[in-house]
Amino acid sequence: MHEWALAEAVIKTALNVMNKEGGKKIVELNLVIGELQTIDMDAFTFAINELIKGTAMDGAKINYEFEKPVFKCLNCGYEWSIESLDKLLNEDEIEAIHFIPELSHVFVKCPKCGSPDFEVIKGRGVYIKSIKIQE
Amino acid sequence: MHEWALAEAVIKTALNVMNKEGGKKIVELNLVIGELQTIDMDAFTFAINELIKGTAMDGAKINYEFEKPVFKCLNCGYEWSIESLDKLLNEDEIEAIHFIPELSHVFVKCPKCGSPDFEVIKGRGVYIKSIKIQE
Amino acid sequence: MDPRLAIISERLSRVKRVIAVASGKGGVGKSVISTGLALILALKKKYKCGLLDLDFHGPSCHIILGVDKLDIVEEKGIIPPVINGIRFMSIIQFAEDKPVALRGRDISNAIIELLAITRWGDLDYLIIDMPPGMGDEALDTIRLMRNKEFLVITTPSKLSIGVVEKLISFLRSVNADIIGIIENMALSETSIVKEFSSRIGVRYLGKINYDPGLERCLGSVDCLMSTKFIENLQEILENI
Amino acid sequence: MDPRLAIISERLSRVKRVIAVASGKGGVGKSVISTGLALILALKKKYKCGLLDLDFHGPSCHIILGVDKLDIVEEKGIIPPVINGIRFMSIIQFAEDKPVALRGRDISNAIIELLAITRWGDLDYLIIDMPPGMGDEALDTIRLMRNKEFLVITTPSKLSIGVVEKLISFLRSVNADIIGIIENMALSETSIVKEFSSRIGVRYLGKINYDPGLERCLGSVDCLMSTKFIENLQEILENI
Ligand SMILES: Nc1ncnc2c1ncn2[C@@H]1O[C@H](COP(=O)(O)OP(=O)(O)O)[C@@H](O)[C@H]1O
Ligand SMILES: Nc1ncnc2c1ncn2[C@@H]1O[C@H](COP(=O)(O)OP(=O)(O)O)[C@@H](O)[C@H]1O
Ligand SMILES: [Mg+2]
Ligand SMILES: [Mg+2]
Ligand SMILES: [Mg+2]
Ligand SMILES: [Mg+2]
Ligand code: NI
Ligand code: NI
Ligand SMILES: [Zn+2]
Ligand SMILES: [Zn+2]
Repeated sequence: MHEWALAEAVIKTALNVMNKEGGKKIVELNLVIGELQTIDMDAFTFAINELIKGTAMDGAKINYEFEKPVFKCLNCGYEWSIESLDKLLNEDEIEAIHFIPELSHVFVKCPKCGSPDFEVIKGRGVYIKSIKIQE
Repeated sequence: MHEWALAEAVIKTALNVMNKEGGKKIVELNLVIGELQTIDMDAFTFAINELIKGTAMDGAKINYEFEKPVFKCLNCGYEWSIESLDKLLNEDEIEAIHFIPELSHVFVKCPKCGSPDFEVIKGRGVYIKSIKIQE
Repeated sequence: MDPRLAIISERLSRVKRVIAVASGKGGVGKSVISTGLALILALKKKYKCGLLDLDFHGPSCHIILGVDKLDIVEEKGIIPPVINGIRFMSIIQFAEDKPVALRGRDISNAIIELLAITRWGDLDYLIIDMPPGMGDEALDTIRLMRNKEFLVITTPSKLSIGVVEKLISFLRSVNADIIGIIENMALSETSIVKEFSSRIGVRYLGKINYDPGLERCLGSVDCLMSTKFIENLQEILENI
Repeated sequence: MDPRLAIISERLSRVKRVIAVASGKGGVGKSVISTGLALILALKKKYKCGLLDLDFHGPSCHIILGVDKLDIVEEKGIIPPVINGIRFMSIIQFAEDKPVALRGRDISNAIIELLAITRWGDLDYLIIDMPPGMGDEALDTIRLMRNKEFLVITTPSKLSIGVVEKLISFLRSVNADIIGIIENMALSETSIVKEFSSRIGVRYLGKINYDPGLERCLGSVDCLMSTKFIENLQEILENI
């Protein structure tokens, strides 16, 4: 359940943005969930829903968009995506990446040249795509 | 005159691309010149024109687009641009950056918070924007 | 928008002092000193103390503490496991003994993630074992942590002092607090570090002699606590 | 499209051997050994030798060589200045004594730029003094240089061996050539590095003793060439 910590981060950031822009209420929040981090969505949405209670985000529409991880090898230039981590990695490896997505460099290799020197160009983790604020 | 070395790099890269795509001739080359590197354009265009003689780029139209350097501070988020390095830096500093643009981190500071921890988001140095190849 | 940056200050809000043990130079004793400091503060002075090993390429604190595996405890985030009274976080908790070859961008991202999800709770001290260099780890420590202070380590060698002078000049340029300089691994009598400190105007905190008995105590805290090394370090601690 | 990557292999095309002196661990003697190697190869063996200090945060080779300013010679690129018979490149040529605090992304960019514009010419050896870690410098050396071989340095300490084991496991995972391991700064008799080398199956190249006379010779090449340190290193060189 470190999903709670990620949810806290999202909500704190959204409320900061609202305050900075002088808004009163957040009506919509669009989140992108990068699947490299294999977030437990039950735990995450539970946390989000608990944490917004009584805040200026209470009642906001929250949309989740999922993104498959896409990698680009810096050694050979190859670009690839992973449909499902389960087939490639064991449980401990997936858990390590769950906490620190950069540890994918320890466990994932470029399928073409074997290098761990790649960029995660999409689907790393959670980020906020946009926020709709009521003045 | 290390501009010659940069021109060689540009031409070798363009010819590589042409060969990879199975082309016969390069008819147009669009270059972006980031002004942080204060390239001596006389020396650079002289080198380009000398180096293309007798190659599959001979006679190509070469367009130069200039880009002012734009920085974004990672410490405070401020974004700024520099119109002319001359007013900000001395000759030695400009020369260091001429060779290694990353040395801007040694000599330039965020005008808002004083941090050297910024990104050069535009105008670093030379890159190839596009190439027109004849089959 | 990165949601992680905003939460970091909250995660560190109940940490009274953040001390980054740094040098610029490698192999000067940052890891033994930061681990030793955390042990003295926790075991002898009974402070609430955390230790964060930020050297992802060359993590060492766990070897000094004699730990080779750390369990992950999750409770609305990650709760640092308590090792010899110290709340300890290291990349080995996640990567175990595997090599972690990361570019700076990934190191920075991993640090941000770690700081965003770790619940240190109430701490009197958080000691950070810094890697050598003035790269992403140093820049992110400066950028992301409010109350940080730098404790600078050097040996009496020209090569170390050359690099440390650069680190100090950099830390000053970003207005970072510098507690002072510790001289480590003094093998012969020289005053080169003392003179250097007074020339650049940073407090000289004291000297730790080269201790031939340190090596065999690495990995055993009881043994470590009885070394001359810890004795020297504890004397210096009175100045910090 | 970055025009610099394609030219790098051409710039190194007349370099016979590229030897990266690496460790993962800091302070084990990478800089004194790489500089010493370059000096022996150039002055004693009369080879054409280059030395590239890739430790931008903690450049040291110039201090060992006793150089504090390097002129920039341009001729269709940058021609490395010749210092004691060695073609020498270091970030201090451009930054002088100022601190160069760079994130990994910028280090990588600076390395690419340097390799793209430097005309090494004909060389028998290019020795690279690597920084500690397994970051952008190591990854770019692997990615950008064709014929590189790694020469790995460790001290007999558990802390150094722990990090070096990770480096070697990483180098193997990317199929990099490893020449072997040099043990440095042996103060007492132990066979820990020899045993480590045979356990992981890397050649043990030999041992350099801790030389109390080295420090005062840093900065003077004549003095340096007469040290026990150089004597030990030269014996090892016969194995490389
Ligand atoms: N005072 C000392 N006496 C003896 N050995 C020391 C002392 N300080 C450090 N060392 C040894 O020096 C080496 C480098 O120390 P370490 O803490 O790993 O440095 P860093 O973290 O700066 O790279 C290690 O082998 C360590 O055991
Ligand atoms: N064989 C040796 N005898 C004595 N001192 C040494 C020896 N090897 C290295 N040193 C000293 O150890 C310190 C670290 O060496 P250095 O070459 O800077 O290591 P690195 O480049 O790995 O950080 C320096 O002060 C250097 O003078
Ligand atoms: Mg990545
Ligand atoms: Mg930059
Ligand atoms: Mg260390
Ligand atoms: Mg070095
Ligand atoms: Ni979790
Ligand atoms: Ni030039
Ligand atoms: Zn690849
Ligand atoms: Zn700023």
